Amino acid sequence: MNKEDLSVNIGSLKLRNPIMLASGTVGYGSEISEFIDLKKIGAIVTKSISLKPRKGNKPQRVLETSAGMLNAIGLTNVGVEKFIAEKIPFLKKQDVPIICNIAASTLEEYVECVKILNYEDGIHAFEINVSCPNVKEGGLQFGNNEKMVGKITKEIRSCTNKPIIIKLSPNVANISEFAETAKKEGADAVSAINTLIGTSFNIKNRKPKLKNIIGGLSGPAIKPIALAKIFEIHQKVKIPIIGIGGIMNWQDAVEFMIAGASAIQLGTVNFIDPTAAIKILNGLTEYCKGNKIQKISSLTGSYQLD
Amino acid sequence: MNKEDLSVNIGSLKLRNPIMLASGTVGYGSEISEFIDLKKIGAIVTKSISLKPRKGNKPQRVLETSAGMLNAIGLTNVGVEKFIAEKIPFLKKQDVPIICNIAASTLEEYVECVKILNYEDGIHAFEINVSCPNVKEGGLQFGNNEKMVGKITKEIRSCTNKPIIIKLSPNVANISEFAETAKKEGADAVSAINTLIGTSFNIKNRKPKLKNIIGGLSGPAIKPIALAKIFEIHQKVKIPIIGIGGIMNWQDAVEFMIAGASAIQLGTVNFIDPTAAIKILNGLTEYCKGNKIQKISSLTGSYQLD
Amino acid sequence: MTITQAQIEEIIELEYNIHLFKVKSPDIANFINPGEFLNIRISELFVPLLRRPFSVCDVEGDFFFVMFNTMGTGTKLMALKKPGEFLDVMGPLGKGFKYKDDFDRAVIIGGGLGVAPFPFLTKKLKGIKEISTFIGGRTKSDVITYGLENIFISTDDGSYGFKGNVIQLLEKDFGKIQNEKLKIFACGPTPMLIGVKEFAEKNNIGCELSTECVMACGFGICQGCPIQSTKDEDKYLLVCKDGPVFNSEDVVL
Amino acid sequence: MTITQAQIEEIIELEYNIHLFKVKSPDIANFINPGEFLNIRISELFVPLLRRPFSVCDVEGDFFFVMFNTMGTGTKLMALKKPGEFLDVMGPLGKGFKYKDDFDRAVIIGGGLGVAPFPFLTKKLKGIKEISTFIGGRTKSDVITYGLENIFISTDDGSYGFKGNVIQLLEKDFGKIQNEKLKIFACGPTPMLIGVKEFAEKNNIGCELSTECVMACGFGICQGCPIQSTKDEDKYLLVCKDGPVFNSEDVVL
Ligand SMILES: Cc1cc2nc3c(=O)[nH]c(=O)nc-3n(C[C@H](O)[C@H](O)[C@H](O)COP(=O)(O)OP(=O)(O)OC[C@H]3O[C@@H](n4cnc5c(N)ncnc54)[C@H](O)[C@@H]3O)c2cc1C
Ligand SMILES: Cc1cc2nc3c(=O)[nH]c(=O)nc-3n(C[C@H](O)[C@H](O)[C@H](O)COP(=O)(O)OP(=O)(O)OC[C@H]3O[C@@H](n4cnc5c(N)ncnc54)[C@H](O)[C@@H]3O)c2cc1C
Ligand SMILES: Cc1cc2nc3c(=O)[nH]c(=O)nc-3n(C[C@H](O)[C@H](O)[C@H](O)COP(=O)(O)O)c2cc1C
Ligand SMILES: Cc1cc2nc3c(=O)[nH]c(=O)nc-3n(C[C@H](O)[C@H](O)[C@H](O)COP(=O)(O)O)c2cc1C
Ligand code: FES
Ligand code: FES
Repeated sequence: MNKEDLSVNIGSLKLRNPIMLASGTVGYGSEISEFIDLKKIGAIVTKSISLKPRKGNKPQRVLETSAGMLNAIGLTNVGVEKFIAEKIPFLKKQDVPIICNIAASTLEEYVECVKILNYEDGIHAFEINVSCPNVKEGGLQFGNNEKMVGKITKEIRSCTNKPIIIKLSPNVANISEFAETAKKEGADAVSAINTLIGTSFNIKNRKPKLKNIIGGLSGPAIKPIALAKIFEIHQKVKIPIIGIGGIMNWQDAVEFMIAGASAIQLGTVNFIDPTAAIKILNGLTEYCKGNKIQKISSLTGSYQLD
Repeated sequence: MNKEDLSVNIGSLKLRNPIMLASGTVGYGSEISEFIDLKKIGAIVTKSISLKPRKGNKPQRVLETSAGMLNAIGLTNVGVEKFIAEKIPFLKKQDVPIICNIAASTLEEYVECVKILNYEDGIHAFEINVSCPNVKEGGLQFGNNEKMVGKITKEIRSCTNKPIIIKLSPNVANISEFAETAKKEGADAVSAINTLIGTSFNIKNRKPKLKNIIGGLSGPAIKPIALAKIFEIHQKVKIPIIGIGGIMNWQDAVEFMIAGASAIQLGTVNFIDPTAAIKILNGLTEYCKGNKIQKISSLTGSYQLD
Repeated sequence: MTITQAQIEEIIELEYNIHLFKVKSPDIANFINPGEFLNIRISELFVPLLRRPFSVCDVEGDFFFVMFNTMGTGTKLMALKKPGEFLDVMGPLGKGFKYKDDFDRAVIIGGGLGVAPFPFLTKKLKGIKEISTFIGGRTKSDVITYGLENIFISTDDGSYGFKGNVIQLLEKDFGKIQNEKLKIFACGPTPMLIGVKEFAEKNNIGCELSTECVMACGFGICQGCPIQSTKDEDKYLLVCKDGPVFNSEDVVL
Repeated sequence: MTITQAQIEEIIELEYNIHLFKVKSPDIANFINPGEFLNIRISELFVPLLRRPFSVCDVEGDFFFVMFNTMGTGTKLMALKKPGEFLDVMGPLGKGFKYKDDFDRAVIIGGGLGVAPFPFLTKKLKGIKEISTFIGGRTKSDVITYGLENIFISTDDGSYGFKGNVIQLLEKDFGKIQNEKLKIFACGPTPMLIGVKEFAEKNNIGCELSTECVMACGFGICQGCPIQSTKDEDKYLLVCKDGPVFNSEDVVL
């Protein structure tokens, strides 16, 4: 009996399986490592890091909605320096591939971060967050500006040989054009999707429930939207896609791969069940076994449109 | 004791209360009239009508998702002629203001529809659907093209004095710019939002669950997104907004008004509880009473951002 | 057509995972006909979001019955209900069987849980018409005979009755009733209905099919449940309003 | 820190809408300290989506207790659970009370359901330290004295005990204990905690506050629960990891 091959390639990035933990939903890995053995998963994407530490937004920062949640964390992070000194060593010890997610307010800041982090051999790839809806400068503005996404990709490409993944904003009419631009400028892959812009008001005091007013919607509520975005990209652009958005179980993971994803990331589900990654890994293994799928990568984009 | 004033004005359109039934979720009113007294509600928006009858998409057309549903009806409708002959007379008898929603594949078709329907005194306003995600031509293409939305509005404005409401697509990065364009070209109001593009795949046969592949996401899942879109428009453009998207109860209705809506529409909830409009009406009345709100219109955009 | 909070009187487990609810509602029980259906809101919490359609299985005085098996979230949650709890029921919905036509013997054909509407139909026909009931399942535990009469059984795996599908069983036993004036009433998975339709046409027998379709509203306002009309290429009929029971000649499956 | 399926042994309704669950879990009961909390997944169906945090109310052998009132979807669904059912519990979480310091009398202050963590704290302190417990509510039915000792009561409407808020009550009775070495332990709505903090600072008494915050994860991975640090203007602490119990000098409320 042959063992199922769960490994996937995302450009030059090779992972033992397609399951990653999404940026901002696992911190820097230490807390979740109390629940799961990190070396079993495909990769961990670290919380968006910026050049300097960021304090983040005032509370209230999170809010549950129907089958989803809004967050307006505001890219709280320890900054590149402390990240290198304190966070990477722990993750290296766990023997889990690290994908370092970077957020910045200017083109120059992206470049500087990458230049510094490029020396870290623990970092397997960069995921570039051009799509965070929760900070005033940068983030979303970039993510909704195709030229800017192109520029950022190009500049980063010129200073690293590590795989570059551009994390796309779903808050646009034509996500595939952004993917095309990223590809053209040398990105190895795209991740889709980041959160959708949302808000909520307290009907008693008429204040926004989130101090930041708007936040990013994640969780099962956005799954159909994420699938449509991934499908759109897969139909139009030849670039590996990392699927994200409301994945809660192995069935969802399979659905994302069928829709076009080469790998997937788990976000909100980690909050509810930090062992989800392992359960999904087991589920995928059984699924491959049961359906005689020798290489899980054969699932990617295997939709049947007749 | 004074009675609460629930009436609202949407441009020149005056309604007895802010609760409307959304296009495509009440057909032409006859079935739902078995459950509620239509003359109690603010207005009914009829299923999108096109110049000629449309058969619509092949099944499967609907699908439940987490806290939402996808639909790919494909604008099934009886066409303008039969609409006038068979549907308007019934609605006029119910004494409910009719807002006629129009969908078309070309600019000319919009204009022709409006010209024909303009003579119908039963029709209180036109809602122009430039944002249906479920038909190949027209619909979404228009909705995601600002110039086209401007053109359509302008042309329609030139051939009717009835209020024009442009129903906006949420599948864009900058909905307020579309609202601005609609306003500039003479629209009386905008409705937001139509459904978000979504999809889903069957993991057994790898086929899209909807025959049309993509569909429109509605229901509670999209509520935070709808609120953010409405808030964005309200912040940037001075135009009455009709709020739509996942409203299930009176609390949601109040939240939409606080976020900027002058009136609201109920969609998916009609399928689950066709009496929802009346329950929400009663809820709003009690809310105004309890909070000593004399005119419900004072709620519109009354958010407190400190 | 009404929406009512109807109390569950009794729950019978017919087979593992197959439940029969006896529910009190004079508003429904006194007005519903065989083949019509109910649309049930399973939880106040909008989980599942939409109502779920179920055939009326039987009626006894002020009580109606629904028979169901657990498929997904909705039916799983429904299976957790206890006697005394209430169901939010919309109905009667749709068009049922025309069982008062001119025929001598009703040939009832059910596949799997497709037997659900037939106890009620059987009750209406009994003593008035002859009945032959053909039911098929994948295996023995799929075969539910509750409330049926004069039953012939087939299973795919041969674990109960004839080994084969229900159409093959029908072909086999057809000789015995061939000379009577027959009418077929069928409900089950679409492939079975296609077989039944062909059989009826070949043998020139009147035939009504109860079709299935994913629904959003169940009462004609969403256009979510189309089924192709044979008579008019440009037209879909609605399963929830024009059906779920159709004359087999009227629809393309 | 573990996730475990813990069986509900007993449910006690302390007041209308205020429930006390006795739940079996050696993994939690044997390791949890007063002031630490549990994050409970109320339904497998992801409704509500996120876990809900609850203080550990008490511990008895292999059992822990949680006390809660119904606020929204989550607590309403939790209130429908029956003995014998299981809860999906994550814990122990956060940092609890430092009750082994050098002091003679614990001044416990609870507002409304803010009393929840104190039966367990009381149990740990009893016989070792003196205890005075001040509890406040809007009205009589808010006042829960379960598991507490030497209780002074205030209600806003005067329906039970002193008429006024719990800080006023404290000021009033403070003379009697003023000369002892005190430490304050408080839990309740933020306005009350602000009052307690001021009171403690004014009177130079050591003080720990159990704070509340809407949480997404409860164990430090989402950054959803910040609270301003007094020591470092550029830093938020996390209620779920660095708290929920803080030295009142360490946080800005
Ligand atoms: C007119 C009508 C009468 C029916 N009568 C009965 C009955 O008497 N007893 C009974 O057990 N079932 C009956 N059904 C089917 C029943 O409605 C579905 O099993 C139920 O909706 C499944 O809900 P769920 O939430 O458990 O599953 P979901 O999670 O919604 O779906 C689980 C699986 O079932 C499929 N499914 C869902 N709804 C339907 C549907 N309407 N038709 C076909 N497949 C579907 C889905 O595609 C999916 O694969 C009837 C359906 C219709 C349209
Ligand atoms: C560390 C900690 C310990 C807690 N211990 C207890 C306890 O022992 N007993 C108890 O009854 N409750 C306790 N709570 C509060 C409890 O978590 C909330 O009441 C519960 O999450 C509400 O869930 P829900 O789904 O019923 O309400 P939701 O529908 O989520 O909310 C209803 C209302 O409660 C507010 N709310 C929700 N969560 C919180 C929160 N975490 N803090 C403050 N307000 C909130 C919401 O803003 C909303 O107005 C604790 C909270 C924390 C953070
Ligand atoms: C609390 C929270 C914080 C997040 N922070 C980041 C972040 O720092 N950088 C980033 O690229 N994405 C961030 N995300 C987005 C997630 O990585 C993911 O794209 C999104 O949540 C959708 O996936 P999900 O539905 O599985 O959660 C965050 C999401 C959440 C819920
Ligand atoms: C089944 C279905 C059919 C719809 N058909 C139309 C339509 O014909 N024209 C239109 O403008 N909007 C149509 N809509 C969109 C609704 O009017 C509404 O904008 C959307 O459903 C969001 O509101 P909700 O979340 O309350 O359902 C349809 C929605 C659904 C669910
Ligand atoms: S299910 Fe809505 S029209 Fe049939
Ligand atoms: S609740 Fe997630 S970090 Fe505290």
